Amino acid sequence: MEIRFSAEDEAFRDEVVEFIESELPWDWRTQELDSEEPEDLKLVQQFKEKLAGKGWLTRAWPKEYGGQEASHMQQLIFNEETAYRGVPVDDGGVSMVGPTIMMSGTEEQKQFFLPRISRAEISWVQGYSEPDAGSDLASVQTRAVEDGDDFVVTGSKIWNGAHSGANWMFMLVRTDPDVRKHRGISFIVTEMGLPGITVERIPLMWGASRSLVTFEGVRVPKSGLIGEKNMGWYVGATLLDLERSGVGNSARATRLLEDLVDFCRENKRHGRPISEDPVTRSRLARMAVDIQTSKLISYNVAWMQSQEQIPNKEASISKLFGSEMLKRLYGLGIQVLGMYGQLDPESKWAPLRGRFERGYMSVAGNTVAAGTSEIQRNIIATRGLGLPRG
Amino acid sequence: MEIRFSAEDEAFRDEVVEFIESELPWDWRTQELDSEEPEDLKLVQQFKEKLAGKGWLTRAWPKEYGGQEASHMQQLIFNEETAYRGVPVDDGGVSMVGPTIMMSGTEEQKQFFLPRISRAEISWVQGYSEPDAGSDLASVQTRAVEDGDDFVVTGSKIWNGAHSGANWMFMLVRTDPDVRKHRGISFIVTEMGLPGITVERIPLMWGASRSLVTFEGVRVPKSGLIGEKNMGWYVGATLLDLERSGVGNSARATRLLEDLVDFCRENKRHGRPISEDPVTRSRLARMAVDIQTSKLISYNVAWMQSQEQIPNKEASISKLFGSEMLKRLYGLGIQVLGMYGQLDPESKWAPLRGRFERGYMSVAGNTVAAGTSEIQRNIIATRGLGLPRG
Amino acid sequence: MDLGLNEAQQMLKTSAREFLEAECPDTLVRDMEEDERGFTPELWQKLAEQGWLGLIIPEKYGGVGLSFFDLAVLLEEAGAAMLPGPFFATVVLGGMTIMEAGSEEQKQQFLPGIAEGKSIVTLALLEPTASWRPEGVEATAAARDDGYVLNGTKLFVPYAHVSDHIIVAARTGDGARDVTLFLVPRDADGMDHTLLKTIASDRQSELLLDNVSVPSSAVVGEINGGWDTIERVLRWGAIGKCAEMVGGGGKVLDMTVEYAKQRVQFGRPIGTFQAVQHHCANMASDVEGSRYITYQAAWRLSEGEPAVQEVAAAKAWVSDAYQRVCATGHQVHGAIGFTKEHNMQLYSRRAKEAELAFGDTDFHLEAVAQGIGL
Amino acid sequence: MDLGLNEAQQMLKTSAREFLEAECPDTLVRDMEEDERGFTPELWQKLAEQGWLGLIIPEKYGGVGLSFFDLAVLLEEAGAAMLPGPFFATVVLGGMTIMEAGSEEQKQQFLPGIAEGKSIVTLALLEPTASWRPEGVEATAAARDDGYVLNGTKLFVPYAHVSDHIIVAARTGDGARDVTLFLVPRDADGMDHTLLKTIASDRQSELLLDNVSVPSSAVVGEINGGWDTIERVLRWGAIGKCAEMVGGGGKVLDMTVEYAKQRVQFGRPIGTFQAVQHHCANMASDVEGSRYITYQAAWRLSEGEPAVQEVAAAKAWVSDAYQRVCATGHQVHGAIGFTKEHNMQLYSRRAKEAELAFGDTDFHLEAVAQGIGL
Repeated sequence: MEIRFSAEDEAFRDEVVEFIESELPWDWRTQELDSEEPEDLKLVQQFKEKLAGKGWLTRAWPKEYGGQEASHMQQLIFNEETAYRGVPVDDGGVSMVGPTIMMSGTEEQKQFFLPRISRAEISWVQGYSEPDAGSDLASVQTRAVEDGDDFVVTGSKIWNGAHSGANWMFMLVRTDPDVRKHRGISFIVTEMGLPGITVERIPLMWGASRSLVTFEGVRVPKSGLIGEKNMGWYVGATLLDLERSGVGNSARATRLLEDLVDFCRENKRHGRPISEDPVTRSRLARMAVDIQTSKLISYNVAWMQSQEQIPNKEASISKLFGSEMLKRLYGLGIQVLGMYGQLDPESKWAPLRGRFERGYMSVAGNTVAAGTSEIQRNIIATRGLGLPRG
Repeated sequence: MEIRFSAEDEAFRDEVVEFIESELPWDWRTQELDSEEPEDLKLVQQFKEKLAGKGWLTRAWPKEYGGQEASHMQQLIFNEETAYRGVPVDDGGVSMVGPTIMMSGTEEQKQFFLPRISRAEISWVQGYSEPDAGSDLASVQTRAVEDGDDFVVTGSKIWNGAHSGANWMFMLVRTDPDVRKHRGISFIVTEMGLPGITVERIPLMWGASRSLVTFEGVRVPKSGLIGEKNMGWYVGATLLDLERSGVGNSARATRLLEDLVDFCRENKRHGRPISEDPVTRSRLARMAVDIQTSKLISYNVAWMQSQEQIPNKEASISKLFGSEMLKRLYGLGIQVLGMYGQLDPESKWAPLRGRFERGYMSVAGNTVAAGTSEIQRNIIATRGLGLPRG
Repeated sequence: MDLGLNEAQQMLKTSAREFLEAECPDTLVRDMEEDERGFTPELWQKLAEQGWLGLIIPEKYGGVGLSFFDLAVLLEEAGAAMLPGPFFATVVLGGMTIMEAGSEEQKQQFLPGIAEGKSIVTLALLEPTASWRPEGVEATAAARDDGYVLNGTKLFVPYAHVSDHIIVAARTGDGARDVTLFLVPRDADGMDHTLLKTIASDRQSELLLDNVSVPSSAVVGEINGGWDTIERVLRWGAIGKCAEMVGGGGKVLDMTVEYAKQRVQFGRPIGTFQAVQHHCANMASDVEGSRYITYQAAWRLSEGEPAVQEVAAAKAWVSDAYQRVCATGHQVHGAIGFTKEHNMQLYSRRAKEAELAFGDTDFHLEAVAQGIGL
Repeated sequence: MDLGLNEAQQMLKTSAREFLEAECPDTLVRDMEEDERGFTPELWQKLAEQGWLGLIIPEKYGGVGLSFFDLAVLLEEAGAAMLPGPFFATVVLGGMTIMEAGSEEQKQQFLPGIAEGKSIVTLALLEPTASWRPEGVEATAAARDDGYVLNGTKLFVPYAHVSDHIIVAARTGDGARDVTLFLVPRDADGMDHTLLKTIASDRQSELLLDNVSVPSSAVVGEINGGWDTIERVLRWGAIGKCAEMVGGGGKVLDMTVEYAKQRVQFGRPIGTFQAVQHHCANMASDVEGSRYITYQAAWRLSEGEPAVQEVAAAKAWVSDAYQRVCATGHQVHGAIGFTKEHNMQLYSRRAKEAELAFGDTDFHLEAVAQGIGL
């Protein structure tokens, strides 16, 4: 037991923090605002390239694929410090596509994709969800029919970020409609510019958007098939496990709580600083403890990975607890702001630049996206605790 | 809309209150303490007889069966004032067995049982639950085989109050084992003194007990069959609906909250009255509002009954909300008492005579007994909201 | 005891629902989120024709003369339909303030116009202090010549941008409750307003008062007696909002149950999953509780019975319950509920506004605490 | 970063579990609830032989010299097994207080005896004020002749009835923190104790001090310096309790999952119902969180790192989480879990004691609030 990062890890943390603080405008919080402004998107890309230039994006990868073979704990530190500062770093390329290609791709695919991901040259959107396949991902209906050197792809993928101009999609497609649902699925990657792909923007309540991407007989080269045909569910399942360490929740929350505490110290209600109100103190303190707990649950997931143990129940608990915690925090935050909590960032009176108003809305999506809280509880109960399926 | 009792109803309330306050020692709270002391049991019986003497026990019944044809609202008032004062009034005879016999019994059964229930001459225990039939009541296994003028009954009934000396049991028994579970069940009543009946006391965590009653070839006269043979589930189902109006929860809670408020005014923590602690104020106020809400939900159930509407979803909501509310209240109460909250009534330092310590434990049973909170939610969702069964 | 609507109320409710289904479809609600005014004059005139704008205005002032409870019945339907525009502001805040404290002249001057849909009047109470207590009023009204000069900043003023008159609360003395109400034309010299952008897409404004002169006849009620009026209006406002939330909650429940019946995942409607069933059951419980605790307070206010505690209890409970209902509704709907095209988010955003309006849960819990002897 | 137990700790844990399974079955726990002493001398001697009583006592005083974290590992197993008796009181409260502040003579006098199982020492801190702050200490120690005279009432003193010595905190000055610790023989003239009856069936006492005379050599640490010691001991106590709760929580989770697998209703194990599955998942989440927030604080305390915040966070969180775990465990178990024969209720009653001991959630949240700059 040693609940402390090594001196080496701490030095890395200092380096990351120093770099971000000097290179990134402090008041720039794209992640919070989920911006679609071209200027913001350009800044994101530029900053990603800077991070890639330091070799940090894929620091935990093997050297042969553009990595530095850093420990999982350093990856955790990097994720933590970037999330704390609202730095957008990953579109799924680093955490999802890369590892999948490393595990299941051909040598050619590795040579093509991994360095490009590492250098932030290509950007990704997810192609999992469909209008009729949400929690029940295994029911994907998008068809991919082999024809010569191509798959001919027809169907729709939804809730992705395609409108922001990503150039590749990783997706699950049905390559054999005649077998039971988890089988007959393949994992493919495709360029977004191919003929027959249309992107329709879906505006969301908090001002951001997601996209519906329609494929009409799109010819995707077979070279985009990752792993074996019809085995995509299992190729993708590994990937889902990788997505769930979730230190970002506690890191974002830490920053938000600090902002809230500052707000409470600097603002008065009924003639005294809000920070002196016992009820508010109690609630904020409780959140601080929840954040702390969430962080440690995440640390444990990363630590297990560093020990080459496979976090399963633990990763689902981290996702469940972290996303619910963040939702509670935004709920508390907007409540603490009182009447001002309802103000949109565009209102001159909006406190903390309206981040709580925006976040209060968008965070509700966190207990739905990437496995709803209900699905996480199912996984914990059945895979984790061994309760029989219904 | 008129959310106020009529002058006549209020006069009845005054009469009830005055009678209880003059006849019942104020510090006697059998219901809270779930006492099994012979002295307490005797007092319960005596007081019941006093109430029966006023005609109040079955005041809402038709005159021909010993009632006064009072409105449902007066029944509600009676239940509210007795629950508020911890007066034990009903063992199921008035609210469950009586109405069932009225609806499904023979004239002979009516003549025999109803006046006796009305006069509190016979006392009842429930014979629904079995060791393997809890939430799934329809799986009762206690067999009743016809033999001449009797049923021969074999099986076990659990979680009842038989150890306290009740003389009759109303029960569900299986009279046809070959049909699907809801069918083949009959509703019978039996005297407890018959040969072959044994009662085993099961001590509970909060000092009270329940019983396991074992039937070994007990010959129960067929005259105890209420309604048609094999139709007991439906005979009993009406009865389950009757049990769920639940104003007792908010009435008990009202009293407990008053006691807590008094405690907070009279006791100091960190040098000032607890009642001045903002966090405690906020929590107690929230409970007060919950109690108010629970009360109105119950009023509505009673009012619907008075309009000859059948509360279904509404009764389940009342049970769900009321029992969960009372559990929250005891949890808050014992928390407000701080270190003293852990003291048993027998400790000289126990505040409020240890009622919160006892109640904190026993109230956990309220979200389990008479349909768990989960079962109530199932009912609300499927019967109330029309969601399809799984 | 009678927990049902009487025949007239039932008719009012039914006709309101039918009217709103026809005249206020969700497409209109969505359009009005982007509209500068936030409502259409056409619909406004129809509301007047329906008698809604004058529903509780006495007949002698051109109204229908119904009760506050009747208005609550209407507001429940307005909440269900998310009726856009200054209906609440002008009927509850403007109209009822004048009914409560206005002089005979003021009543004659304003009430018929409100009832006819020709006048929109709102109330400017809050300030940057964002406090619902009298101490929060820092704007001043200084006596000068034959009138008053008003200075200060008002915030969160509903529908000021389309009101012809604004009732402004201003400080006229040093005592905590020395607050007076003034009827000020929106185009008065020195008064300027800026729209705020809010989560609910409703229309609230910042109002700047820079040496705004009003005559003595602009005073509503007594000098330094404004807070008594405001307290009453805040109670009506709070319960009016509760009624809207009850209507919205019922709608969100229905919508969620419907979705759970139709949305298929894992080969069956998600409404067959116990987790979803229990979510819906909890929502139903919250809506049920909200309804009766609101009715209790509305009825007591309507009857002129003491209702301080009942109002506080209702606003505290319903505000929270409605947030829960919306949060659970979103959870059941999943991603689709967050899209601008979906009605779910229309309700959940408005729920936040309703929670805050006329005091949030904490504000009202303190009143409850005092009421139970703490 | 290393969130696993090292080999020695893993061995300690395994051997502790095996020992307790053999020597402390639930039948013993149940018997000890009714027993006057609350533990058996036989088991006590075995604890001594296992080295548990001297686990963190330095070797020079007859102990094993392991760390506080090692003790926490042991307490987790003790919590899982609900080890009855004064183990916690004498090892953490008595022993560690003397280790922390005792003179060399006191250490030599008491520590070997504790390690050998010959001496039981507890701490009498709380009073009718029931406060964990120094202001709560109202019992007085007045200097007289060559010693002190103690007067006052101590409450909630764990296992005073079987202790040979009791460390009493008493006020020796008017400053808030002017508290001094005194080692008092339980049979001292003027000291009387009465057992309290508690929800956890543990043994706490009221202690009356009526002109109890002690020599100067009875002072532990500095005059007026006792509160520094108590603060440290309270932190150890709080985290020791957290460790017990982590052990108990894991056990309640296992027990509940097992029951859900076996109990059949509606023709299938109740563990197939999503409502039950989600109850169990929430419990697992609470146990997971409890474990790591406890380990963090225990490790920091063990290393001598600053840990005020981490201790407060752990005790606040784990106390609540364990209550939730027990409440949900009961809900899944239904009626059977409330019976005296069932282990479920043994845990849930102890959970209440653990929640309160060394400061409840509110107490620790205030410390957290200060720590985050509020």
